[in-house]
Amino acid sequence: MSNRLINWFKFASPQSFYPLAGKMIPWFWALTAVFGIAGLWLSFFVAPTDAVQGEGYRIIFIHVPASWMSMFIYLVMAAWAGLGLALNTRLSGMMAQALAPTGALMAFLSLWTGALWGKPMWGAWWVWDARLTSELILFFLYIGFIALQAAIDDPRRADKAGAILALVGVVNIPIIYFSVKWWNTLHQGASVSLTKSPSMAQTMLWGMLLMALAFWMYSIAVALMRVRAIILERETHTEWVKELEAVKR
Amino acid sequence: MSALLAIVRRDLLLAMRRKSEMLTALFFFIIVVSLFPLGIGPEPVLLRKIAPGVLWVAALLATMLSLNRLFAADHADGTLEQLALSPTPLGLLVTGKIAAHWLTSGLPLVLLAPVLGVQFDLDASALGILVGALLLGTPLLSLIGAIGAALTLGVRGGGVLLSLLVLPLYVPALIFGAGAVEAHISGLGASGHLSLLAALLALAVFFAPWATTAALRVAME
Amino acid sequence: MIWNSPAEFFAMGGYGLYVWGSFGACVLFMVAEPIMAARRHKQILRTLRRARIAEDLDKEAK
Amino acid sequence: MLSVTDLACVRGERRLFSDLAFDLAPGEWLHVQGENGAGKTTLLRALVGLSPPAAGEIRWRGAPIGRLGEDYRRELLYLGHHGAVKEDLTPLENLRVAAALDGRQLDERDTLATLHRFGLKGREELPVRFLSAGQKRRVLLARLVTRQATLWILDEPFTALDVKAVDMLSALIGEHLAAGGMAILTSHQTMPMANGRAVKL
Repeated sequence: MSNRLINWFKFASPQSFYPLAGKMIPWFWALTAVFGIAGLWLSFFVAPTDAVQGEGYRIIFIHVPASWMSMFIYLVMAAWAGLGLALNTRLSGMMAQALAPTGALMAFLSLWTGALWGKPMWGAWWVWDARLTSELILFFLYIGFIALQAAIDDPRRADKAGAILALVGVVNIPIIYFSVKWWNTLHQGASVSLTKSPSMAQTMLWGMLLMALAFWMYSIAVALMRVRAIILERETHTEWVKELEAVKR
Repeated sequence: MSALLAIVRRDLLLAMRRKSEMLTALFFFIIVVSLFPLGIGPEPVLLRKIAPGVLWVAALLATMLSLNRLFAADHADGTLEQLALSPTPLGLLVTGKIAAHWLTSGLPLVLLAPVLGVQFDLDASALGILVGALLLGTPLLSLIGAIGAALTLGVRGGGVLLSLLVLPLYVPALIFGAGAVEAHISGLGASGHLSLLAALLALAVFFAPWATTAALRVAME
Repeated sequence: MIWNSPAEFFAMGGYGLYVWGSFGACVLFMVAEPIMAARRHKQILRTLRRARIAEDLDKEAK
Repeated sequence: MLSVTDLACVRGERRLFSDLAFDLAPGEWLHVQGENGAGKTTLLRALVGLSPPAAGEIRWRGAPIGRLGEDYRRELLYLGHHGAVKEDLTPLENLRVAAALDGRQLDERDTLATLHRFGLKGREELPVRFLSAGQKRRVLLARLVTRQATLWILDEPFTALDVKAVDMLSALIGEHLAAGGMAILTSHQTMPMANGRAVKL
């Protein structure tokens, strides 16, 4: 084993990651605030009214970032899970477990905002639009992952089982997305799409990008917070946890 | 290869000794399908339209019923450990078990489908497509379901959890399977749907036993 | 500035319910989630502290 | 033949044992002792390769068992707590199916002789679920003869057996060792066989 690899493993040990994550969290919150405020300013005070959808289109400034994050987090989660399966590192499983609720929240927000956009635009809270339907199935996949991990008592087994499920999910997501799209065109589903309709002005794009960055930073911050709790829960019996300042007090 | 045949033969023999379990799932399929006209009404046009979807959803649910037992019995009496410790690769034995599952739970659905399709006023050519789609699709259900069955092996509330894990993964099979019949009825031709189903099946035959084996090893640790 | 009055801003051109419903839910959940994560962290720290005190008491008793 | 070095096993977050080391040569057997929950079964499961150990190495004929895979499993027979017999099949079918899964065919005559030796005469065609606990155990133990493995790893092989069966199993293990086989077993009884060593967990 090369020297560099050992360093990597040291960094990936829960013991050294716990304080590191603690130091990183405030920075990610600060970035979330900066990008969030800039993004909200652009999306509410700079971006002009849309010719077709009026002010209603402003929902895309959170709908699109939430959808992006829900998919991206699943990929990251599966990557951590696969890493854990391949290298047997303890931290990987914890990271995957910490990311899942945030990913589920993003999928839920995407569905919620999609429904609130759909009511005035399509006249219905729910339309079997290809994107919304795929998002719904993605939400189910997250719930399945969380439920499976919650049902297994042994954390090591939970990690491995979750990892296999996440990897199976990753293979399936493109297939599901493609099949839903195919099904949607066959049934002539909703023709007005939430993301395509506004003639994308430069400012709108920037607003969306900034909001996506804010969501991204938020996800990292909150996942790090959760992983810190998970690390302590799982390493309760180790010496380093007993020697933590916060525990000694 | 002889070991693969041996496990298929063993599981078929066990299924024959416990016919009631197999028949329960089959009758569940028949009853669910027969309930739909009672709930929706007997107009032939409407029934023809919902037939593929109803038959497919009922097939998914009937498969779920039998999936629970795919590995659970072997796990409980310790024979699964013996399979894992046999000189034959576990992946091969798992493939055999999945094949036996299809023969005992998938194939009977395929054979029954035309009879039930008649209840929904489907014509002969549509029935042919239905059988073809189920023939390609039900092995897919067994393969994907096996992963879920292995993951939830010995887990609290495994049965409900299994449906939660597996049903979302069944979406493509449902869409292409039911879509094939619909496309045929509406005159679009079912070949596209059927070839996509076949492609999915090829992919699943390659990956699913492997993932199932990995999940079983995790469950036995 | 594209808004003439706060009232106009909150009405969102008649889409107020939908726009604020979306952003409101977003803010609500994104505030609640970190709070829940922080509470989970505090909870486990409290448990660990108690375990430590119990250990100390055991030592004193001996 | 079998050599174990620095072995450590954990269950959950608890360390069961560590720095365990022993060697086993042909004709030798090992008695694994320990209280309930000491990790006897965990050790056996690590030895057969079902649950990987937390640390340490297990080698068979000089090679790590993880790399040997099928070559190791071919020479190995593990009988655990469970019945590992199918209740719906007859003793004869059980033995035949188990052999077929290992990729082998059983001679009808030998199989029947084995079942008779284990006192199952007249019950060859009866589904196992109609047999008593001791008789079920004997069906499983009959695999010791039909499987023809070099290394036997047996978890509590004497449970549910009557005095006669205990004597017969001891004799069987003795024969196996005399023929150059090896055995590792857990048991609460004292064992009357030669060449034995004990490992205490």
